[in-house]
Amino acid sequence: MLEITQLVAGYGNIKALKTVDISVPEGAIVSLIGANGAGKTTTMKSIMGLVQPGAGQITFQGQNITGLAVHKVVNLGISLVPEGRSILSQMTVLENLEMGAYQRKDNSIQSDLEKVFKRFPILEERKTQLGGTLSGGQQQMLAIGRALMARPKLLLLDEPSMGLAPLVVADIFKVIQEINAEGTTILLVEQNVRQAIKIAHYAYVMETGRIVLHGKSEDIANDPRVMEAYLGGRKVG
Amino acid sequence: MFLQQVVNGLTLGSTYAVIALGYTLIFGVLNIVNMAHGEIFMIGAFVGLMLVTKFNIGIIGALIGAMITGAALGYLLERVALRPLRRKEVSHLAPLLSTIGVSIFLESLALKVFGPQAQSFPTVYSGQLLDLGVFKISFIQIIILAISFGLMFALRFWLAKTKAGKSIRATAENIETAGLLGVDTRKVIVMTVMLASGLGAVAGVLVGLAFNAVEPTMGITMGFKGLAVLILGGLGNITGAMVGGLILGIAEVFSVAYGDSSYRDAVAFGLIMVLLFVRPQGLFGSSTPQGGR
Amino acid sequence: MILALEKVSKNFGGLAALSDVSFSIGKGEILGVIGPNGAGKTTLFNLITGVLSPSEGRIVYQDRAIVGLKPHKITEMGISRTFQNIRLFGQMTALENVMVGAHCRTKAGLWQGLWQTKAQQKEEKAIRGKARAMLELTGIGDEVNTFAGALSYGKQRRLEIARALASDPDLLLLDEPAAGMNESETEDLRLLIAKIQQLGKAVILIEHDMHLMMNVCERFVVLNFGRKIAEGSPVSIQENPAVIEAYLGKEDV
Amino acid sequence: GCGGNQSAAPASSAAGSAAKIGVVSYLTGGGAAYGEAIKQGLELARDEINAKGKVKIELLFEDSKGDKNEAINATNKLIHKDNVVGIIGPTLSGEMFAVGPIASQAGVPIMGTSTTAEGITDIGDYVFRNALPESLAIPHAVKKAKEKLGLKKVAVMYSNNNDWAVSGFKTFEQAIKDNGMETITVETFADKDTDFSAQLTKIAALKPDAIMVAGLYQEAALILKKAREIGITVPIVGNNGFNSPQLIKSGGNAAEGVVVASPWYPGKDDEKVKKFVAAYKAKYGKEPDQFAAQSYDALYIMAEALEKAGTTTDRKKLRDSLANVKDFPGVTGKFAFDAKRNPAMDVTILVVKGGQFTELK
Amino acid sequence: MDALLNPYYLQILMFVLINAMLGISIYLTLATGQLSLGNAGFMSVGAYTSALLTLKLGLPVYLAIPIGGFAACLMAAVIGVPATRLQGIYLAIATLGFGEVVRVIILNMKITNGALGLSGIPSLGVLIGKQLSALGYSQGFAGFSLQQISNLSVIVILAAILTFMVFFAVRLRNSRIGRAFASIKADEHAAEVSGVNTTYYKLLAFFLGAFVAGIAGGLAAHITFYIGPKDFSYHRAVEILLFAVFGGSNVVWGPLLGSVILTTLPELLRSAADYRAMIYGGILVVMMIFRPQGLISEETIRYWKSKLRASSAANEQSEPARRSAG
Ligand SMILES: Nc1ncnc2c1ncn2[C@@H]1O[C@H](COP(=O)(O)OP(=O)(O)OP(=O)(O)O)[C@@H](O)[C@H]1O
Ligand SMILES: Nc1ncnc2c1ncn2[C@@H]1O[C@H](COP(=O)(O)OP(=O)(O)OP(=O)(O)O)[C@@H](O)[C@H]1O
Ligand SMILES: CC(C)C[C@H](N)C(=O)O
Ligand SMILES: [Mg+2]
Ligand SMILES: [Mg+2]
Repeated sequence: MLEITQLVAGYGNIKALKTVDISVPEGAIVSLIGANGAGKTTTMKSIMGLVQPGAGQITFQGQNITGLAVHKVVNLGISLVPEGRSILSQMTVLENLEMGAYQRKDNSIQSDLEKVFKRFPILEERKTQLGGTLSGGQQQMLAIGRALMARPKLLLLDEPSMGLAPLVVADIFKVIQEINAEGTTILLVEQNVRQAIKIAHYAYVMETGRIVLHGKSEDIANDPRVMEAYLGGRKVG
Repeated sequence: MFLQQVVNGLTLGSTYAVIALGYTLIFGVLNIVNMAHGEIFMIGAFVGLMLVTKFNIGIIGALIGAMITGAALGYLLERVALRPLRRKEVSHLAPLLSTIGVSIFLESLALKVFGPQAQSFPTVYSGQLLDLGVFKISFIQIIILAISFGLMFALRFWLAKTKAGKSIRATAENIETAGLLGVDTRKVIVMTVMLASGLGAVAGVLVGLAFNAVEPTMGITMGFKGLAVLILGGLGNITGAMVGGLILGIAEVFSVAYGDSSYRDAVAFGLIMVLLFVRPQGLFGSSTPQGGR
Repeated sequence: MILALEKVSKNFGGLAALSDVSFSIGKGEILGVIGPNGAGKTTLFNLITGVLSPSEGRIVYQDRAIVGLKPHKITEMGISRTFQNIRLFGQMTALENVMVGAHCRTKAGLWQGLWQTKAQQKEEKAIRGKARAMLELTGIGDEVNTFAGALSYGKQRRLEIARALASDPDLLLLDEPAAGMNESETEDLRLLIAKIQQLGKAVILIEHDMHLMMNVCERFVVLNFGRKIAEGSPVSIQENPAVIEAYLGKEDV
Repeated sequence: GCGGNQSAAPASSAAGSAAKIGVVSYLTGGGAAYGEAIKQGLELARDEINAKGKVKIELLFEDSKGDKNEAINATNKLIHKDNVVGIIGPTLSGEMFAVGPIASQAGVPIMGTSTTAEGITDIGDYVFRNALPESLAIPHAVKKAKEKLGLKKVAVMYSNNNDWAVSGFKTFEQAIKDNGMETITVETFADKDTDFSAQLTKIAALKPDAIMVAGLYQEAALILKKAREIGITVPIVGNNGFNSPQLIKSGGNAAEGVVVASPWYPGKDDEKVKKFVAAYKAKYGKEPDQFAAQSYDALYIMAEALEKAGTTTDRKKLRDSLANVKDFPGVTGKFAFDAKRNPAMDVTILVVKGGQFTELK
Repeated sequence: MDALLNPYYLQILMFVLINAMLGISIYLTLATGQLSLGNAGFMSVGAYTSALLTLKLGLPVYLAIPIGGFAACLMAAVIGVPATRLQGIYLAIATLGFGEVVRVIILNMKITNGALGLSGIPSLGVLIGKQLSALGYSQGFAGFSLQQISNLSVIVILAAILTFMVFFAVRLRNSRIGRAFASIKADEHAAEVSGVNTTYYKLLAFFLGAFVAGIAGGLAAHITFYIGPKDFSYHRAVEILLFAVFGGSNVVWGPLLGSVILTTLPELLRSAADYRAMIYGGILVVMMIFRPQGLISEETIRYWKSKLRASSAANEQSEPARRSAG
């Protein structure tokens, strides 16, 4: 569904991505893991068109989307839950969610809204509160809920569990699996490597702008290098 | 006399308000103060005037013509002086400078094309005074009042309730996030600048009608007042622009009527300063809620 | 005892973000504050550091009531913090960020800065060295001259800690420092906190990573809906049904 | 590189070469109609003088935009870069207060053609003017208005951010007192204002017999219109700024009945005047106003002084020769500088009738 | 040499120097991220105070000008405390309004002579000339005329003062206080919590800016013989802003260069007559398109520095994966 080939990108003269190849098959959950500064976020931003690639190609459902304007990428059915949340702080919770469905024209928006509220009841409670005054975790829920409102074909999640209470974290991973089961393909960046690998079908490991390892998630989980570098030597499970 | 002065104040104030609305709209989306707004307003006034005097087009046609010209100028402004600055990591002062550049350019262009003289609309259009006993009001004053209030309500509704309005607010707050939600931010920005400039040009015609004077420096004078209103009401706030405009108008008129006319401008700005010192975010502005997160 | 909160409440309009919260922390102690999202943890930090003032209650730091003092004053007295939503000086280098943190421990004025007096130069050299040390300590020693804004998320978190440490606090408040870090990075963080403790500093730690918390904290305060629902040792917290119900969940941690 | 390689060496020796006269004038901006009239008057005079061939004159125009700093720069450039022998201008008294000292210090004669405020020539020995000082004009106008229109209590308005209007206001006040009238209110406005309704509403409520206004034509025209619009019908007496045809053009009907004092009256039955008016009309397609007439005269005065001094470059000689100008027959009447380098001139009181300045009789 | 001694160029040079000081004054407040447009107002306070002190009390110029600077500071104290609560554009326009209020007050005061302004202010050049004459140099020396010498001395004095101001600004920037300024500019809230007394430093910056503007005002009064309220209007305030942004507001050199260019530009364009302002406006726009950060920026300086460093360190850096954590 999504093919990234030989992608190079960066900020000014800083090369954040040197060569990145990732393939996300339709219907799968693909996890991308790596240390701080490895370039995970940059990869996500390049897909969305927020960072202009220096070389390489990104195709989505066979269409070349390299360097396409952000809103057009969204229009094709890709949504990103950005790192650090990016809540519209001057808009209410409800408006934030409505903005999520900005490009949709169908009439099941209302029922999707209810679904989000059911998943995150606190959001319904705080419907009219300004986004900026939510607690950190509440904002994270809002960001995820908002992305769901777009009903994307491909959902990019950049550290969705960050800042969430343990109970909610467990929920989030469940939610991810649920929406995946409903047909949404998922590319997941997570520092909660254990969980991320557990729910993923495939995993990619990134180091300083390069993919150094990839494969079925079970294989990755048992790779000694991964265990050493990301799991503090302990096994997934 | 009191009522008459109130009417004078409201008229003056509503002209301030229509200008401030344009500033506010652009500030609302781009977080910049468009220093060329006053000059677009002035060009609008001249275009309206030319259409009426040189081409004998009626006043409605003149308003439409001014609006189209204003919108076109807005488009150019966005392309030339605003968009190039959005690409890079740019200080928030840069658009201030580039729009000042545009304003200087437009002012001297108008000077060249239209000459320095104040010109006025044929008296037919300024119309008769309606004598309502306690005060007199001209038709054009009524129109300006009506248009500014109408605009305020329309814009408020539009921004708060419509999808386009929400996309503007989202863009205003965070371009990147708005883009991620599928908003074509570039289009939204162009449209807003065009809308604000079109409105500004219409305001120019109305003010030219109301005060009988259209001249190349009117943009600066009125623009300066518009800026004052912009912060008096609270940046980016539509209601604020309206109320702020009226307050400034009334304050100026009353300082003449019941005080000393030579202190008029000091009273107006003194008032704004005092008000800001009490409420640093303006009358209707909101203070940012993210203190310690 | 270094800090004590006495019946502290904070309301936002109709919403009670904190109600009647009391607890204290001793010198050199590491206290964990946990609770569901929106429980009021960050608000607590905002109250302690003077960013917000409580609607009711007293906050006492080293025998002085600090409610109403300005944040910089409180920092000067020895409390410093990091932010949940990172707030660095993006256009300054990592080193400069940390040097700003040391601001309240230095005193060169206009005059000395102008003539670069001996004392001023000595002081500059000292804080430069200290800032480097802080960067080393937090594991980003090789980013000295990188702009803070160009660092990755995880490194920005460490830089925040380094900046907070630069003011020589006796009490350090960390708001979700491990967010965005993987397990081995979190492990580094654990070591870092341990080192900080060895320096004799008390730490209040907010974090949702229970693995880290249980390993690091000697004592916990648990908040839910702005109220303190439990307080005690890691073991007692882990077994407390109210805490399990509200926060931890049934699964093992 | 500040240009000027070619003009570097001033050919001071070449006898019979044109005398360079600098002009600092308000050519762009809100009061440019004055500057334009001045420029036209000067150009007409220059062409005539050069055609006669006794002295040749080259005019170097610099725009001051009505701004003091611009005027300073322009003056310095004319004096030091262009090496002019004398300067005509600037347009506004405020500008003269700024550049007069510079010219004086550099020893360059400078002559205002429109600077009517008090104290202009006190600046220094090199400062001249053929502009009729307001202290002469206004009292005449006030006196005549009182006599003809039977005024008792009047309201006064002036632009308080304009030096010359403030000075004009003071003269008005004195003249009102001297003529035994009462000032019932003083209202101010500012240059560039467009809304005068507050002041005029206030004045209307006080029911004065007349309003006396000191200001430039741009604001004056708007005041007239607004006053008539809200039903003030009493006569309005203006000062020097009102003398531009632009006032009638923009004021339209509202300008009817305006009274003003002027050293210039185009309808005067005089050969010289008729010739000038005809020539001006032929060249520019409109009647000359006071400012055109005075600048026209000014250049002739300069030319005569240059001729008498027998130099095209010696500034000191030009100054001394200027100071001795007497009985010069100009279009604004017989002209002479008094001891303080102010003009002694006749004054005509004009009233606007049928869209024309006509003599108030 | 002749051209250098030409009073026309010298006069422009004087304006350049004065404007450069104004550029520094706005830079000083901008260093804390405060956009204050009150400098024209502070300048007028300095100018009027100094002019009046010399005119009415006969105070010597070298005393009157610093007193003018302090008067501007006093003014800054009056509005500074409330003004430091204002953010961004609010501050900009409120201070612009402050300048307007000062102007109107000057316009209405007796002692300032209202719109007529003050003329006959003792000029620095003339004073120096007199001093020299008194010393017996009334014919000048070394082949220069008296006027040339006094003009040159004025330039030297202005340049010396400006140099000191620049020196001050540079040193300030590299000091602890400069860092505090920068942190406030970056994130005021985080700075406060990091232990920086933001109110104090914002006020300090405000004061310094006002002082420099006041001094510049005093000097301006004593080189132009005349001051009037119009000199300190809205236009002046905006012009000062242009200096800073055009040259780049992040380093002292920016406003300095900006004021030099923008003061000489209109003179260079004098021959373009009617199109002068159009060209000027156009240049501003084009400039911002190509260098939105201004001519000189902190980033440029650091960029070149790091570039130099990088090229020397390039060899060591070539091994991949050096920075991976884990
Ligand atoms: N705005 C920026 N300007 C310059 N460099 C940047 C910028 N953002 C990121 N970088 C650099 O690009 C590299 C990759 O950063 P990125 O944010 O993609 O990492 P990441 O894998 O998401 O890390 P983390 O887990 O910490 O979020 C890092 O070296 C970082 O310093
Ligand atoms: N300025 C504000 N206005 C209104 N409500 C606020 C404001 N600040 C915080 N709140 C509310 O107060 C409650 C406590 O927020 P706080 O940020 O302290 O939570 P938290 O415990 O830090 O949560 P998290 O773990 O998600 O960061 C939340 O419900 C939040 O929405
Ligand atoms: C053009 C004139 C109206 C100028 C005016 N007389 C003055 O001295 O300022
Ligand atoms: Mg990341
Ligand atoms: Mg929190």
